[in-house]
Amino acid sequence: MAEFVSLPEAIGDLVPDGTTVAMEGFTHLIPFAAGHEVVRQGRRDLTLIRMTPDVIYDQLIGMGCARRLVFSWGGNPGVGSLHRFRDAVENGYPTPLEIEEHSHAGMATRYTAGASGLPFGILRGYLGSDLVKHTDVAVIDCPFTGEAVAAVPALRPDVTVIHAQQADRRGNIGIWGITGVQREAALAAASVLVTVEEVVDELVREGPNYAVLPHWTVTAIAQVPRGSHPSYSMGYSTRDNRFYTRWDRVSRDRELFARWMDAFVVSQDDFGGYLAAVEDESLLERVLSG
Amino acid sequence: MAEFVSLPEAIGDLVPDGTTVAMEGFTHLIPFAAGHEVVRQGRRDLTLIRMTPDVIYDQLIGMGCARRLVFSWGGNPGVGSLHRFRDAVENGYPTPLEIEEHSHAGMATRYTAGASGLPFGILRGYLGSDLVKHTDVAVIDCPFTGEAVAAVPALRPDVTVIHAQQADRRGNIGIWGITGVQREAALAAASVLVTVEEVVDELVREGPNYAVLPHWTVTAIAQVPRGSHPSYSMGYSTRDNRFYTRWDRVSRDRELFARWMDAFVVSQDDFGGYLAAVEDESLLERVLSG
Amino acid sequence: MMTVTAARFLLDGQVCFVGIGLPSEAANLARLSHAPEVVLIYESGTMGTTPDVLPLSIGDGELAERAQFVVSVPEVFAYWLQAGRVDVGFLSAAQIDRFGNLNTTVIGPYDQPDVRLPGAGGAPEIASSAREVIVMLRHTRRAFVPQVDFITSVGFGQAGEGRTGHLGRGPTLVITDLGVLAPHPETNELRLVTVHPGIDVEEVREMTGWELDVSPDLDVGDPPTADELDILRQLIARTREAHSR
Amino acid sequence: MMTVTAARFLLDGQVCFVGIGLPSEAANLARLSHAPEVVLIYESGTMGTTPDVLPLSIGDGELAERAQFVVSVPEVFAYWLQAGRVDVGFLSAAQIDRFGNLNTTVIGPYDQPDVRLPGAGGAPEIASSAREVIVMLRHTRRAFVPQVDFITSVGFGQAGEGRTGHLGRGPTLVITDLGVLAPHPETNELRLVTVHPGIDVEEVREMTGWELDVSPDLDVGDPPTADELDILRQLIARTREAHSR
Repeated sequence: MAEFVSLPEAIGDLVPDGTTVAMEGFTHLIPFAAGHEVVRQGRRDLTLIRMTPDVIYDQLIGMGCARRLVFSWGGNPGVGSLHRFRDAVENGYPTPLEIEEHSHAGMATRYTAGASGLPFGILRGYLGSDLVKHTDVAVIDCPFTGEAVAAVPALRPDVTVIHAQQADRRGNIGIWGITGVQREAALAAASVLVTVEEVVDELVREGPNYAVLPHWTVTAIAQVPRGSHPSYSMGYSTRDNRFYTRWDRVSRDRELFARWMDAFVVSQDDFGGYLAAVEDESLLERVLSG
Repeated sequence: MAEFVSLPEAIGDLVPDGTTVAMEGFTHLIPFAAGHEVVRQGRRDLTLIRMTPDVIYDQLIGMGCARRLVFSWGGNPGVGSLHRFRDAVENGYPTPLEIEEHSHAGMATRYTAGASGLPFGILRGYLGSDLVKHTDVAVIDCPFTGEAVAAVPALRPDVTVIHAQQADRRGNIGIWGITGVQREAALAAASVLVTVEEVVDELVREGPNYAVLPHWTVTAIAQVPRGSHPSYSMGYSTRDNRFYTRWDRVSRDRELFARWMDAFVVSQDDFGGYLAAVEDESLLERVLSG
Repeated sequence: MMTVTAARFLLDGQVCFVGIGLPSEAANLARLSHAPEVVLIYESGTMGTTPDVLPLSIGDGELAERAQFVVSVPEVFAYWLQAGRVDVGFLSAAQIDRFGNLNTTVIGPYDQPDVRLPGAGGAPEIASSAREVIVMLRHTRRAFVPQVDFITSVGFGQAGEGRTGHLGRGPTLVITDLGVLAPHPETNELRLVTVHPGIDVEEVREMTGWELDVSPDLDVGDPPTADELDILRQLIARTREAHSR
Repeated sequence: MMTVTAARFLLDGQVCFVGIGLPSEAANLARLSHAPEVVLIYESGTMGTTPDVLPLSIGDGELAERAQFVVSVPEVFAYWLQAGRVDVGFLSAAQIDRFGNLNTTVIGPYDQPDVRLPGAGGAPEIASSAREVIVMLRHTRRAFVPQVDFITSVGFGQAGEGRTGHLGRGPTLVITDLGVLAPHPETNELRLVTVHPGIDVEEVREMTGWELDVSPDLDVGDPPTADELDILRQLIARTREAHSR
């Protein structure tokens, strides 16, 4: 049954050191606020799962919160590299990062298997790719036709964290637009934390790809308006594309990254503080100029 | 690419004798009009696929159109038996009917595999059931955990026939409410016939579980208002529960069934004629009294 | 009395996988009385639905219009039932045996059936994956047989061997018009644990096709309360009115 | 020129699986010029989308708001790509070899990479299941290598052995800023079939990391028409304006 809590409480309870956590979002509805709170609470040794680790995972990795990353595409969408992610993989800075990588189709199949209570899932995939030499993929034969298909193990995060548009007062979640693999990631996890833009009396129940996560599948809910910034929440905010472009410069440089994280995240009390800080161009100037 | 055609044309082109056809619908949106046209055109040797064969399949079987039935639950929902189906299985009347039966979960998995281009699908099912001795189910072990799961072969109908609420002028289908396994059945088939309540300029794009089948996945579209009667089309019509209750008596008796089919279907030019006929209580009286 | 008894066993907030008929009646009675937060899932994909009248079919418009959300049938079985999110599954059958195995497929041999029944539907996976199963059926010698002709949905197995490999605990209650049966903790054999008021144990024994064991602490069910009867009568009246339209 | 060339190869009504950047630019140019009915699918689940400005990310709101419908990511890959409903898939890469194999994973050894690239994303299954694949990348010696360091997405295999077991025909076109390469019908080795206007074959050879074979009927591409340039300029202007907000 869903409980309404503060974000610090929720992260404190559900994301201790060493947790296997999936903070999902496919460029839309990325749970940045939750990621920042993990940074503020100084978590360590996390196993991070995500199809498309982007800036928030770059920040978590750069701050040394993660021991392992399970993913299928790690870049700054439309911009380029995640430099903190690269620095961790290429140079073990600030700490070495184990990686387990799949294709998108493989990750989606793994989450779907987890959500379906199956130990594995099957797909036509990985054929001819060197990925099979470096990750957990098996080939099985169809018991009816003999055709070979790929099998991948189910994903079952300790906790899945997503950001959604709405929760009603009983804790039912309303989410729409590009929902990526979030429903599957939530249904595959042992516990589920949802940050929402708004708590409403009645879910709106419209919009493309509208879906509901009933309250009895959700562990905790924290309201964090604009909690997906610089990503967006369809119906509530638009994507801060400039932020993503600027991130390239910040993340290239270890010291600049550290200064930025301290100024915009660590030294802020909460996500509201961060949102105010990113509005303040002069702060960014000071951070950039050291 | 979807073509707009008349129902007789569509059935003539897409459902020749011997076709493997899935007329899907989960009590909602059952394609009765299409089934009646198959009867009027006197098809033979069809393999009928359906999770929940109900009155329309009772009629097709009773008229001797089918050689084989692939299904998971064959009854008159909320009423009782399908007497023509029983007569065919128990007494081979009017012709013997081969059956291949699964559980709902198995059939849903088979359609999903077909829609996904996979040769088979997996589920936790059939365990301890005698069904495994009489149908196409295999047991395979998870290559990662060793756990045993059931495997079922993909379903790939020659043609899937469904009834939907709307088509736009380019042939995109809008369908909502209880959609059962219709999307999967359509995406699993070699060709797809959709009968619709209405052709509109713009799909309404709302309603619970709203889904679109794009025009490039549809072969033919025929407009047949109330084409799901006595089933219903959410937003257009309500279920004719009395019809289902009365069907029990009609289908119990071979001669009465024959008279009914002749009066209400065979001797009618089209589904409009049938709809007028079912409004006419005196016709039913005459048929019942022989 | 069957309906009322079944309804009483449902706890508030439980997730119930419901079929048409008595189960639907019982689950909705529970929802309208002591368990307002009970979550009803029908296999048609209507999730958390709160029908005002009882559905005649599993896919009535009423269920979709009053559902919290609606999903496809493949999703109901994969993401919700198979994944172990259902607390209580309701089943009925033409035959049940002493070990709670259910037959909804055929009476007589499979290839030459005397009676061809509707078949499995969602039952085999409900029987396997729901945390517990409540079976509801009328108590007759034809239904309560030593061995079912066909195991459509497994209870504790042909010889009562148990439930290895299943997610759920199987048929924990069998509610009939005469009383309530439950599996013996060691042998898994169904025995009588409750009789309805005014029902004699001998009568139940007679209607059972095997040597029926009776629990040492057999009790007698409480008669329906005025409230229960009242809610039920109104529900049935609303339903009859709606479906005669 | 790359964009215009790629756009020209798209036929009206084709279903295209599109990524961000040049492919997105080319597919939308085609849609806004000769192929108004081309169907654009982005892996974020936006189906039949008609963006007014180019997306910066695969999941821009623009794509969802202007999509015919939106589905989950598991569904995009299972029901749409894997089932063989995609006519043309666009891919890019950091490295491509003479047999059209693509590397988006690592430069250098996998466990000690000199450069860690973003990884596979949707590419391995696009390369396998799309009816045909159009590769778009800048023509440099660093990119066009005899053998890729890592086969992320297979073309015709490490030794050009072919495509047994794949649904699609693989990379039928490789479009660069210098010209167009296509696999040799027998050997599957990529060879130069078109040079862009003003480009010299020697230049292309120099920029290619293997002994580049040139088709006997090599032709020279037509320069962009005024229309094409006009539509493209407007599209890019709209895009820049929108994203600078």
